Amino acid sequence: MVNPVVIIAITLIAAFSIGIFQFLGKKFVRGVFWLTVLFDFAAILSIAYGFLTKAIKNPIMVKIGGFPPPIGINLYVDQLSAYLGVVVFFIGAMAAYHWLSRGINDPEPKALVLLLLLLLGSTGMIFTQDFFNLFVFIEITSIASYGLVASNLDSFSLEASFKYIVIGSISSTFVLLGAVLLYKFAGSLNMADISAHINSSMYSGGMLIIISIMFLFGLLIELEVFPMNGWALDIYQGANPAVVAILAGGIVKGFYLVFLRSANYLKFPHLLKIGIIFGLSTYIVSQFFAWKQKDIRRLFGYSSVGQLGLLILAGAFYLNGNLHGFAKKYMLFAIIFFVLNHSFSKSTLFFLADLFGRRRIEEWKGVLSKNKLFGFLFSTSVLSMAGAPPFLGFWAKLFFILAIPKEYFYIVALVLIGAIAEILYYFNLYRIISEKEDGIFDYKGSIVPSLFNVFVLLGLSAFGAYKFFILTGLDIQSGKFLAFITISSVAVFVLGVSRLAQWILSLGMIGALGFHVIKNTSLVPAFNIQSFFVYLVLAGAIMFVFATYPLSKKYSAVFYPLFVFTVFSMVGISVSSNWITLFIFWELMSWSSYLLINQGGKKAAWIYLVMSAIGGYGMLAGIKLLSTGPNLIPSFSSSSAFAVSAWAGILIFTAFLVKMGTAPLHIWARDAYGESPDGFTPLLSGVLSKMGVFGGILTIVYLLPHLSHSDTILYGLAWFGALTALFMALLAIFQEDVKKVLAYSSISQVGYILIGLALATSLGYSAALYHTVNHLIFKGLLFVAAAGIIYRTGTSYLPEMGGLIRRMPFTFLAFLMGIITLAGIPPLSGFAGKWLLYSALLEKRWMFILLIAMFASIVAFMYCYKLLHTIFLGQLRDKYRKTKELPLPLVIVELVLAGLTFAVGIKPNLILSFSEKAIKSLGFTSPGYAYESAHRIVSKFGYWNAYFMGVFAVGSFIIALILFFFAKAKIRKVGQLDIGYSGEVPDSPESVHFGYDLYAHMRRAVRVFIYPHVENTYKRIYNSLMAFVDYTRRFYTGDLNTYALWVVITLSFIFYILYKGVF
Amino acid sequence: MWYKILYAFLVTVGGLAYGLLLGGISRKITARIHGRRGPTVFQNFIDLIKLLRKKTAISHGTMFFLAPMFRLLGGVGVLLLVPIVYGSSILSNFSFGGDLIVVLYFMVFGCLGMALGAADSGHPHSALAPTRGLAQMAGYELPFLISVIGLAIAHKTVSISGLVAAQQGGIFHWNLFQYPFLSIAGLIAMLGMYMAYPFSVVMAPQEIPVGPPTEYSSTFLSFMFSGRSIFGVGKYVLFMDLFLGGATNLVEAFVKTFALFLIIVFVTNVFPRYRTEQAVKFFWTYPVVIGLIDFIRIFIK
Amino acid sequence: MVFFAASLLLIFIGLYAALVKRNLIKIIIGLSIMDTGVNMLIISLGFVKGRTAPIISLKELFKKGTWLVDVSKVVDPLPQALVLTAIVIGVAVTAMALSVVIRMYSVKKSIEIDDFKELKW
Amino acid sequence: MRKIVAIIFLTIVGLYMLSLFAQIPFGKPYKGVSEHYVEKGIEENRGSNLVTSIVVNYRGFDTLGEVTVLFLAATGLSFLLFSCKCLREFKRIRSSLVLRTATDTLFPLILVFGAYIFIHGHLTPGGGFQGGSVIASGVMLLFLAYRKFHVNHKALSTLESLAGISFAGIGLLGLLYAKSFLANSVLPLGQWNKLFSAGVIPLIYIAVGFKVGAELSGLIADMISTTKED
Repeated sequence: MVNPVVIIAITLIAAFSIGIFQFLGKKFVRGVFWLTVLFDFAAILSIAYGFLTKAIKNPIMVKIGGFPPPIGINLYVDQLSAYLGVVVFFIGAMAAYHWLSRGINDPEPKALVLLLLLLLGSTGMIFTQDFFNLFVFIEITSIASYGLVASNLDSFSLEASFKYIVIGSISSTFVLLGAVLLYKFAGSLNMADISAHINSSMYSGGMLIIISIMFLFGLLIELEVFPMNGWALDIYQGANPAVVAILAGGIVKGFYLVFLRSANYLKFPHLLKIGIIFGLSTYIVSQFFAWKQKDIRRLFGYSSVGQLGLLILAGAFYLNGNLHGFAKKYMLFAIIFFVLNHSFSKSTLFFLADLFGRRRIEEWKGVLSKNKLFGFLFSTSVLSMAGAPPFLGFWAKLFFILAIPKEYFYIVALVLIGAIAEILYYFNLYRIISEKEDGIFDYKGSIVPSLFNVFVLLGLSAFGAYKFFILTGLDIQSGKFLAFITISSVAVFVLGVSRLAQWILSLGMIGALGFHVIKNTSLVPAFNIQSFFVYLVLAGAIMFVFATYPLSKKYSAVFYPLFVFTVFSMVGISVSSNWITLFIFWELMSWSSYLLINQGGKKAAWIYLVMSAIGGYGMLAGIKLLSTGPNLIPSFSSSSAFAVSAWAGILIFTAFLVKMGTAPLHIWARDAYGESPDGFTPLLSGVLSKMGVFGGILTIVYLLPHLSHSDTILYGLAWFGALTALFMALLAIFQEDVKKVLAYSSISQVGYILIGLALATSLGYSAALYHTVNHLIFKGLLFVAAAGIIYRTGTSYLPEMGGLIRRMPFTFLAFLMGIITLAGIPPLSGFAGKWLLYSALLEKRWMFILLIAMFASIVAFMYCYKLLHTIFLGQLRDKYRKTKELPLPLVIVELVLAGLTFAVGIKPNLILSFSEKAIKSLGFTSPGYAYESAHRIVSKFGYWNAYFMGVFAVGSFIIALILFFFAKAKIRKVGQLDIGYSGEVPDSPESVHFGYDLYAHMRRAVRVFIYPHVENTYKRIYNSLMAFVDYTRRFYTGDLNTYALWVVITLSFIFYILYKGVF
Repeated sequence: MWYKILYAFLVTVGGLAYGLLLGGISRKITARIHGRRGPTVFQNFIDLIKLLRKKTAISHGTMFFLAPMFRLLGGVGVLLLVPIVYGSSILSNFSFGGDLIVVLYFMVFGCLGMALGAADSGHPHSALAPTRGLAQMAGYELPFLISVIGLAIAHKTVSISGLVAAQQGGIFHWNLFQYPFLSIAGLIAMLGMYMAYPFSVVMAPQEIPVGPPTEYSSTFLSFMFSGRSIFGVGKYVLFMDLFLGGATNLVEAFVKTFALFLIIVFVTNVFPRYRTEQAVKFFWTYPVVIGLIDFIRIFIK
Repeated sequence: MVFFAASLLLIFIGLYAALVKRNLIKIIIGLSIMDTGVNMLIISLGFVKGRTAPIISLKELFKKGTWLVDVSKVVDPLPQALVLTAIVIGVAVTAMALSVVIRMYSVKKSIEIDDFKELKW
Repeated sequence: MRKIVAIIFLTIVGLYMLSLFAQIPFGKPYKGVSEHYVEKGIEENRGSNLVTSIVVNYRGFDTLGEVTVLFLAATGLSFLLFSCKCLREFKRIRSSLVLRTATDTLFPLILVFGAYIFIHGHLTPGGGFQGGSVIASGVMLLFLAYRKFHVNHKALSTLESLAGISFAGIGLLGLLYAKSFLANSVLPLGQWNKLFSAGVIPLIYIAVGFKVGAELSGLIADMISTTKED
């Protein structure tokens, strides 16, 4: 351990000595600079390491001048300041490296001196325990930043610097006044001494409160809180990003620590109020104002300011929020993780912004694909900033939400809304960046600092996850599983040198996990609802991953890793034992699938992400409502111990409804299904949407019985399901893209499953579970076939196809069986699901829902026929005459699935025997139906013999065939164009192929219903919010006088709310 | 069991004959209304035999080839899944195989097969007809489902035999009188189901030469022809079971189905034709409103 | 009390300049005035009526026979020490601000705020 | 409009602050750490000037920071104005004979006076900062009087650095000898009211004097002409 004061002294001596070394040449100066920074970093690291390993138990107290604290100045280094010091020096070193690699404008030695003194100032600021000394160090920091901010010497940076000088001077005037008045009040300048002189009753006197307000207000200005942060945004926009990276990544955090520490020493009683008002408003306002940003640096600036607001909020709660035990600990870790996350990812983002150099967001188009490393760094930072698991930002947010007391639920809600807004603009940016565009990508400078930063960030993320699972005492199994997921997908990425290797690895990993699950009962103890879904996920995944190989050539190298990640996180969802682990894996699934979809349609992926975020954070808010008392993490079973408001259930259910694509939360589905990579869509439709079903079952079984109005909620859900089933089927009819038809069909089918769930009877669950598996089979089949067809024909536009039966007979056979299953026509497997569902609905007497559900299935025939006809029947185009049958893996998967539909159709027990066990594990005694004989299934209303139907259908088909041949017809095959068409033989296939807008007549009948009301409503909301934000962000006029005026207005506002002595 | 198969075969043959006869009668009545002599009532038999005797068939592909089988299978299936005579273990055919829901979905089987086969020919009109048919189906199924669901809930069963059993005990136990509005909705839906005027846009003999069968000839056509006839009979029986109290013997069954047949014939000859969307809109308004009266009555009971 | 009020007035005059003046130099002057006000305020906080400056050059200020100074005869030295620091810091800030303004003038040939509103929204 | 709003809100803030100062008694005796400074100042430091004792010894760390701030300002200024052509447009005009003659006479006196002030910082009013400023004013006089006068930046910079290093170095010596940074135990305290007394305080103030003098002269030089030196 090094005496902290030595750090300051050595840095000072080095800074002074540069004045001499500059005559010896730049190299010497740089040498001195780097030696000093390295020394400082090592020194602080040794202190921090001491704290971390508990080698240093008490905070370090350093007397200066040999006098005991109230007389002399002293340094006080505790755990937090040591850690923060490490961060500051790390970021500082990285920024210096970055700046040097970009080239510092002359005179370079002076700039290095400024940098050194900036780091020195912030270190002193967080180490000192004397109010006036604090002021001095604040001034050192500020003046160094003034100079550095102006370092570009263009009009932007000079303007920013001048604004900073003026506002900073006002701020330091208040700090100075506050410090001196505190001396006058308490007779001392030492923080601890003053704290000993103060008790909270003195705040009623009026003197102390005004003094404290003045002092803390000075610091608040530096913390960039809402009405007075225009200058800060201008710095983020205008100044040199290297400098901004230090400011945002290190210095501001120093101010933050100082603010909290001062408030703590002053025993300031209104910290919570201040924190909520300013922290929350800063957070929300900046997250929304960032929407309309065109300048990438200012966008990052808004994000930084927002994060700072969140930090202030968290800090206020930590110190003054009456938190106890776990909550306090959680909040502390939330703060630490927020700080670390923001420091490392935001500084990386600023570095990258500087390296590329373009300001306008449009100019960033296609950056991701042009330079892979750059893209990786950018993506990681953005993901962590936006709070995507398993990165650090996610754990910070989770800790924060868990720690907030329940009576402040509105804060949870607002913070989550802000988080959604954050995702919205960050990933709008990401959307633009990840778009494909040709061109040369060049940047000036070194990428090493960003690499270092991201490396540290990744390490910290792992640490954050570790800490989260240890601290919350969640089942460690889940934590280990999370590690397993991450490692295995990274392994797929690293070891997969070619797509083939990646494919084999993915297959192997999924297969291995499946083998493990079957062999090892620790993950899945007995067959229950969870193992039902584990098997579902793994079986689906292995089939779909098998089918992807032929398609994978055009996918990027992250396709298979992300695929594995998504699959495994779905397994994680299925095995999770409490709501929080469920949420964690849920978010993992959402984000990884977002990245996968983003390989295809960018805008679609963005909408998917935003909707997922709405769902996911809704779920988190619901979980928050569930948790009470000391037990902060509600497990599934413990949630029954108390009554909670209906909102908890509704909010949690939102997440599942989004994934199920239930109207009106379905707007992501069409494009996300339609434009995601073809290899991924089967998984998205077949398995991923079923996770919503799983969550729905959990909610309905474990949670809903304890909520008020649970019957109303269930009935409402059933209505949502029914209307989704109907309207999505209607919309599917008029799509002209094969995957979009199937997309609407998917969510329509999942609507049926939702009805089954909402019934909450054992027959309902039977129907839901059966249909879940069955939908996986046939929709997987259809999407795999569609993928193959798109692969062969190069188009997904239905009117372009036609007549492909002649080229792809096997695919047609499988597709036909899939369609028959989808339409629910006996004897294939689709009918059983319909029969079970209708029986369940009849049993419950939900007549209207039954009517709508049945009617929706009639409507479904229309798109079923449309798919078959436009793809396979009609006239084959000339350009497809040489098209081959689909690649072998695809055909294998198709035929296996087709075989399954037939087998299950004749013998539904193949699925029902599993679903029965699953239903029994939910506490039901019977599946709701009975076997009268081996194959005859009876419900209260009706009966049905699948085996007979199958045999009957096949048997009479064969008889008919025999009869047909018996008639001795001689069959002559004729050419494709040899048709009796208006007395003429047509000369080209295109002219007689009927493939476009098949249901024009139907459209005229249902025009009102298929108008995109919901989508337009979303658009309208989004646009009006945008317009509102665009108008209100003019608040930041750019006028220095106005900025200063807002400072004064804010001060009077704070005085007004906290002190009633004058007005 | 085996004797059931034999009986089933007999029922199929009988159904075919009855269906062909009804077709002939319909043509005759229409001709008389038009003031023509018209073909003999046995014309359909003659046609069938003629078609069966033709030796060469033209095929456009696999689906084209299989479609007639599908069609025939669909027709036979529906006929055999519906109990013709209440209480008769023989003439209830294969109704143990499934309840009303099964029948409803099996009804689509044949239509789907025909539509696919026709479309495989590459003739644009033969695809046009199924799309119209499906659209119209979405139209008439709504009132039909209203009446089916209403009856099922009211009688607490979806087994067709169960529904018939519930109507036993005199004419006023028929659903036609117990739930008149449901029955009216169902019968209007039946008009659509038979694709007769005013809902005949599906076949549209004038514009698109008789729809899907255009490209078919000889044996293919004979299969489709017989499938269609059997299917028609099956549906008459179904409607009889649903609304007219079923039948306790074959004569009653003949009478009741013939009555239903007459309704259709007369309506057909009186009204002009709707366009597709007009038909759909019609089905979604009047019969639905009528059906809902009873539907809600059952719902709130 | 008058000293307090006067120094406060100075502070607010300086603030007013920062809030209202459109000329960069005038704003800097305002900041300087504000600094001066703060410094005066600090000094007047340390003043005690009827006492001498904290420079002990006379033997009679000591308590008898010791090196201990009689506290009741000397004004508070700490605010004066603080002011010393504050003044220097004020000078430094002013120097910084002026150099930035010089640069700004060289970029746009203007020292009016209206020409420096590019960064906004 | 802006003026009215500004005045309104400034009045509000002002009223609050006035209400605070109304509660603070003016000219009343103090308590707290200052009592210690006054009472034990001589005993512990032997410097007559209590303010200097505080500035250099009790709160020497502040002063180190203060020196840093000034250094920072000088560095920042030369960083910002280094390549600025903006100042070269202004021609220095030839000064009058009176000024030049007076400068010739006064400059040595000013230097001596400045040196006196910082050397006697622990005994009389004034100290390193004051002395340094006085010296810088002499340099400014030279600038005013002689059109072609310019300072040797290299020398100034070296001086400045050496002075700063010695300040911090004395602090480190304290850490070495007395286990406390900036502790006044390296040199004997000596006699009260003598030049060679008060331990390292005069040394520090001399260093500060040189540093401030050099820095302020450098500032003036930077502001007046920013021509590159070569």
